[in-house]
Amino acid sequence: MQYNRLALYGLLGIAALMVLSPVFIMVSTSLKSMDEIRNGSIFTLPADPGFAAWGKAWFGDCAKTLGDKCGGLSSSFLTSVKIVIPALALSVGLGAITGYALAVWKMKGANLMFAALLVGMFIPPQVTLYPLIIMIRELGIFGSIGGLILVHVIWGIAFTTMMFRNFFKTVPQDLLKAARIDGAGFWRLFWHVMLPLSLPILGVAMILQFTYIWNDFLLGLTFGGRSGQPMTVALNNLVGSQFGEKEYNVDMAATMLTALPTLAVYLLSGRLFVRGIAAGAVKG
Amino acid sequence: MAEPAQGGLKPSQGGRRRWRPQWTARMALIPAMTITIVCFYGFIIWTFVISLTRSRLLPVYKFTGFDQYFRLFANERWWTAMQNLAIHGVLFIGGCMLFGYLLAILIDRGIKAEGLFRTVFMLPLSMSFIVTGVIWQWVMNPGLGLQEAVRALGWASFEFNWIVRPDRSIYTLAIAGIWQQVGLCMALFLAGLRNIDPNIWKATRVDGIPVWRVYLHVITPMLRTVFFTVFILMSAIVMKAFDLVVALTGGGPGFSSDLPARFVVDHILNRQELGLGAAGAFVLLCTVIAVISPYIHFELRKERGGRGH
Amino acid sequence: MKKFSKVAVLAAFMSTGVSAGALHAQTAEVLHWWTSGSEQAALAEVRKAFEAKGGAWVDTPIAGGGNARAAAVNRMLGGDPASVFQFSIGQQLRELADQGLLANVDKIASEEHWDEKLPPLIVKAAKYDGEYIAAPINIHGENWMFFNKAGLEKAGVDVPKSWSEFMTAAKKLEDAGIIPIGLGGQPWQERIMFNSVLLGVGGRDFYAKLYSTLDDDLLASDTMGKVFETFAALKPFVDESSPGRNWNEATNMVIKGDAAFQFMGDWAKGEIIAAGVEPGSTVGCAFAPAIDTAYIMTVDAFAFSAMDGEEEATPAQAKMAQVMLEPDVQIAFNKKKGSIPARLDVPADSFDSCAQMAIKTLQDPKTHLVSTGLFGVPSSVSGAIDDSISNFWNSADMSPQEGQEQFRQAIANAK
Amino acid sequence: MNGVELCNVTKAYAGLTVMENINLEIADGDFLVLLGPSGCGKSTLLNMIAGLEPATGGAIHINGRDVTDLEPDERDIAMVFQSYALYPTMSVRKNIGFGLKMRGMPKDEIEQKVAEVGDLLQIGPLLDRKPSQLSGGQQQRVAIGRALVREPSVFLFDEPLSNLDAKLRADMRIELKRLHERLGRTIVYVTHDQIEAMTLATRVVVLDRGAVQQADTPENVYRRPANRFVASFVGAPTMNFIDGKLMQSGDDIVFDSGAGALPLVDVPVGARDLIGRSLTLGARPEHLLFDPAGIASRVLLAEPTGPDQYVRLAVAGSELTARIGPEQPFKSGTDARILIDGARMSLFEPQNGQAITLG
Repeated sequence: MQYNRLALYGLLGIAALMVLSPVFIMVSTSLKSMDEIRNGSIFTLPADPGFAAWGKAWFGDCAKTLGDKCGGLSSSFLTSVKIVIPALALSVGLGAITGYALAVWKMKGANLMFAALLVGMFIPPQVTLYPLIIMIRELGIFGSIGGLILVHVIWGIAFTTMMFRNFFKTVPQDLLKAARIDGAGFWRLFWHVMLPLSLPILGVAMILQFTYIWNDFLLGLTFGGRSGQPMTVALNNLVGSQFGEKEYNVDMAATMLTALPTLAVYLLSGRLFVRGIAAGAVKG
Repeated sequence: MAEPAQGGLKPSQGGRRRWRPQWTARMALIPAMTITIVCFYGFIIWTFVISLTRSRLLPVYKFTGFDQYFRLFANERWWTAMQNLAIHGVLFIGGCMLFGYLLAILIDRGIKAEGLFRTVFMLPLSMSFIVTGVIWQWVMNPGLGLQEAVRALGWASFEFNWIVRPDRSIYTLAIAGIWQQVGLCMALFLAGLRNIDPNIWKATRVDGIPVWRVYLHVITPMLRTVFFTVFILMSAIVMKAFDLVVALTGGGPGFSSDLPARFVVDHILNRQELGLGAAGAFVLLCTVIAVISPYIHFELRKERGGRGH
Repeated sequence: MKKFSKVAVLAAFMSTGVSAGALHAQTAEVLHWWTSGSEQAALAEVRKAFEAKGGAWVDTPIAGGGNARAAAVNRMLGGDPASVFQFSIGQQLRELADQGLLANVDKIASEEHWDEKLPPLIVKAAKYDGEYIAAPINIHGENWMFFNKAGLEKAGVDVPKSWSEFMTAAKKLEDAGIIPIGLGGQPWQERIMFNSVLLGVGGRDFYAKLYSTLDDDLLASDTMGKVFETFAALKPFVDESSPGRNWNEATNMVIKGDAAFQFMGDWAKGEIIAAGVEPGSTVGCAFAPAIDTAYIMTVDAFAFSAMDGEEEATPAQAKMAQVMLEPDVQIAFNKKKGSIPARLDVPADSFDSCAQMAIKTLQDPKTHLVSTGLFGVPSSVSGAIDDSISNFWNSADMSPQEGQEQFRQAIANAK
Repeated sequence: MNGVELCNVTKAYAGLTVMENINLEIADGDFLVLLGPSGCGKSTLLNMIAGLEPATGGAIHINGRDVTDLEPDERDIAMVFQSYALYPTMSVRKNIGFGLKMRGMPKDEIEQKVAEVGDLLQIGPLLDRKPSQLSGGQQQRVAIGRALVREPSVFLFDEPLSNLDAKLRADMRIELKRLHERLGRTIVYVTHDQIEAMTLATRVVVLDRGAVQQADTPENVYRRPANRFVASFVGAPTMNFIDGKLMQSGDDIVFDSGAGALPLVDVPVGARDLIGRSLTLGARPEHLLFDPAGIASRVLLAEPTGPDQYVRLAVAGSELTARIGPEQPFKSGTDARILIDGARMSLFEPQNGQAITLG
């Protein structure tokens, strides 16, 4: 038994090490100087750790830029927040309502519609960029944060609807009947009974959608216009230059900085995440 | 009871009186329905229409029949990409399932510091595919990464150079992809394991069945739905795989690790081949529908059969 | 297709109506992919000059040429174009012009006599329907060969003048424990090396004829066969970590002496300078071995969106075009960028030795060559060329004959 | 009229008629139990009264009002579910008050009503707990409280006691009966448990395969089952059935099963008209009498239950169950003599199972 335990922890430890080592590389690289990176191995610890690269990634390097922006991530952090909050609320909210309507209010064709909607989960957004541009243009919101938010809602709704529909399908019918008899209509049943019930799955949907939206690059680049460029575009401007000289420590620091909000969400919500999934996503 | 277990709230017949909640429910579906029809299917149709034209940089509506499809099917890179999609799909989904399930089992064995391990395994989920690609490009680079590090430790013949080998590069996509998504799969499996009736464990303990057999023959079949959910979520990721290839291998060496989504985007945005790209996109979308329709069929049939309590 | 542009124009008008009115008449939004330090510093010179003339500059950097080009096109499509945008001149830009999405800067170009001051090949590429649709700001050379002098000395080799000399030198370098070629294994880098071989083996006329005609006979010719044989012979001189490597990592290998040669454009000088090395000192520059002297030019250029459907450049756009080609700006910009001026009439003496060599070479119009895309080849073809070269380079078991045949077919299929 | 009235109510799913022309009148203040096996349609019927499922045809009246097309909340009903269906995210207080809140009742009034119901059901101290912190019995009380607080004219109960253990079930039964007597409201109660039906109902409706088999008082349903189905469904252990003929044997009438003649005592006069006809005889276990004058039978098994014992007998080619007090234990394999209480027997047509009323 003792050996079994030892093997168990051994295996878990190895797995954890494998999962963590790339993250370790990012952090340690971001703390090194460029000379050390040019001459050393990526696995070594920084000889003289410093946060210069982090500062440069966050504030930019004003000496080297054109002036009105210093090219750091700080300028677009707020833009990202401005995009992610409404996009998250709308895509999750609409998914919750749609999933609820499809699961609870049996209507003719509800299953067909759900099936049709699911396809959206599998379409690579990049592949249908042009028609989307044309549509958003015709709506008159191209190049605005509003347009970008709509795009995120479009590409998020299939996933969120699926999460919520599958969860609401597991809610006992009696509960719905009781609420109907108590006089709750469509919205009040949703608001007072179903939404509070769905908190765990709401958490999971929010976390995953947050990750998708926060990490999006191409949609932000295309639809955000001049004012709506999210942090990932700024990140790309820092790290994605093809013909300029590379500063890997800044690249890594910038990457870490961009990932920090999502990282924090996962660190803080690990337990909630599993519980949320247990509550809905895997019940059948 | 005579009513099907899948009762739901049925609409009343007729409509003499006040506004009915069922009508509100229909109204509430309008946004989602609009998105589905206009964006998902409208875009697919648009893509098909464009694939019949000679559009290059911008959409033009000069039709050329199925020329673009002939060009597409004559294109070696397209076939490589499609073949890679199949390979990557099998490896990535299979790998996520296998490793996700194993990690979940290990964590479920009543260990200390469960929360720590769980968090660690879910950490990569917070990274974007771009970031994942960038990191793993480093790690797998033979001159910089793992190979060099192991050789520096004294194992001079150690080889891990898949990312630079055309015949192996596609596997590196799966490695990085699994690294990123294994946490989600683990969480799903863990949740499934937690939902299993503890009496099952008591029963198998009484029967003296070895633990591994219990997992293999008892628990795994019980987690069918979880496997299914994992399959669906991961196959959605495979179908959409784009960022990861761009960041990890750039489709290379050559185009040995290209995937259809990248092929399409490359041709539409960089190569003035909108028509050809659209043809590729349409084939890809058809593949998507072909792959997921059994799922949808299964899902809806399962519900028609009822899940009564 | 005119119908489409009207819609686009209308949409552009609607969505930018407010902001355009509010902005200064001399405002130009500049969308570009120059985000690295040296690139930004170079562009800042243009900005300074533009602002000194009363212009207002709105900066929209988007890293990565592909990303930036896509964003520029998408914003035009979406009806919210950037008034000035960096773009590659060539077929893609012509198509935008064809759709009526571009403004021309012909007026300022004729006032400033661009026709006489720019290399004729570039004049041709920057024009659509006889009018300038882009302002070429610089010339980069693609057939450079950078080398580590110490490494060459250690192996006892001179800078090779022909490809056979190169093979001999490479073997010696290998024996001395130095990687002969530091290559970034990405399709465009492999193509740059291929073009150097093509030029070196086939000569400048063959090169020009091949890419301007894409003639099937030339593609199937013995000369082409020899090009592929030579290119294939380079395979063993590259280290195994090459695939996927960024060009600047390869440059660093040369700087550090791990690798001896790199075939790369002159933007590599930026990386060399960043490492604290003067180009031409410990890291030397030469043209890639060739039977005759030529310079494969590639051009950074800016194009101008048709604002409110106007095909005539706005005052701000015209001013931008003018500023970009002013001799002082050309010098200041190109020194920082590592390229040479697009105008051949500006004094060369303040440039580094490599750039001076390039400027001197270009005085002879016979040496003028351009990169694949600038011959007016559609990007579908240049893309297929990249695919095909890269596939050949990375397929160990593909013979040069097979490579040549695949190259020929890829072009035929993409034409 | 007050109470509930169903006129020709029909239910079909996807064209398949599962219930046809149900007619029921439930008088104001009645405690009506819908009794039947799983799948008989009793829950469907209840759901139709509640408005949770639409009737395919026919009309439903509550207190004289046609409610066929009304939403559940417009029908002046309340419902208690087998699974309690408490809102898991709300406290007991909120659960009970939810229906009132939905109807826009002022907060302090809700508070007061909830408190009253809490006192009535003795759940006052639990009001601030969440349902998950309550025992099954407590949850059931809350569910009842949620229905009570609304003071509807009709209460609907859908197998409310099925999830409780035996003791609690018995207690709750008594409480429900008391509640009904105290409030005097109409109750429609669905169950498959005949004990609940017998103890609670003022009227029982036995349903099978979507049709009403019998609607009557509990006594009559037990004593005078309308057909063989009702006879067999009501009563435990179940009624004994024997196919055969009534025959004259001397002065007495016996029932001849073909393998033997069972003696009957106190046969009603009308039975003589049926002599010679093929019949099914139904005799409840307590109506098999041990009597030396009876027919010989063999004891197969005796099951003492405490107050009674059930004796399984092989007699005249059949196996019958008799019920007798515990005083005299029976042993398997011994002999016993039995006869049938003819005054309380039931007779059925063998073809359709309909009861034959003796004149």
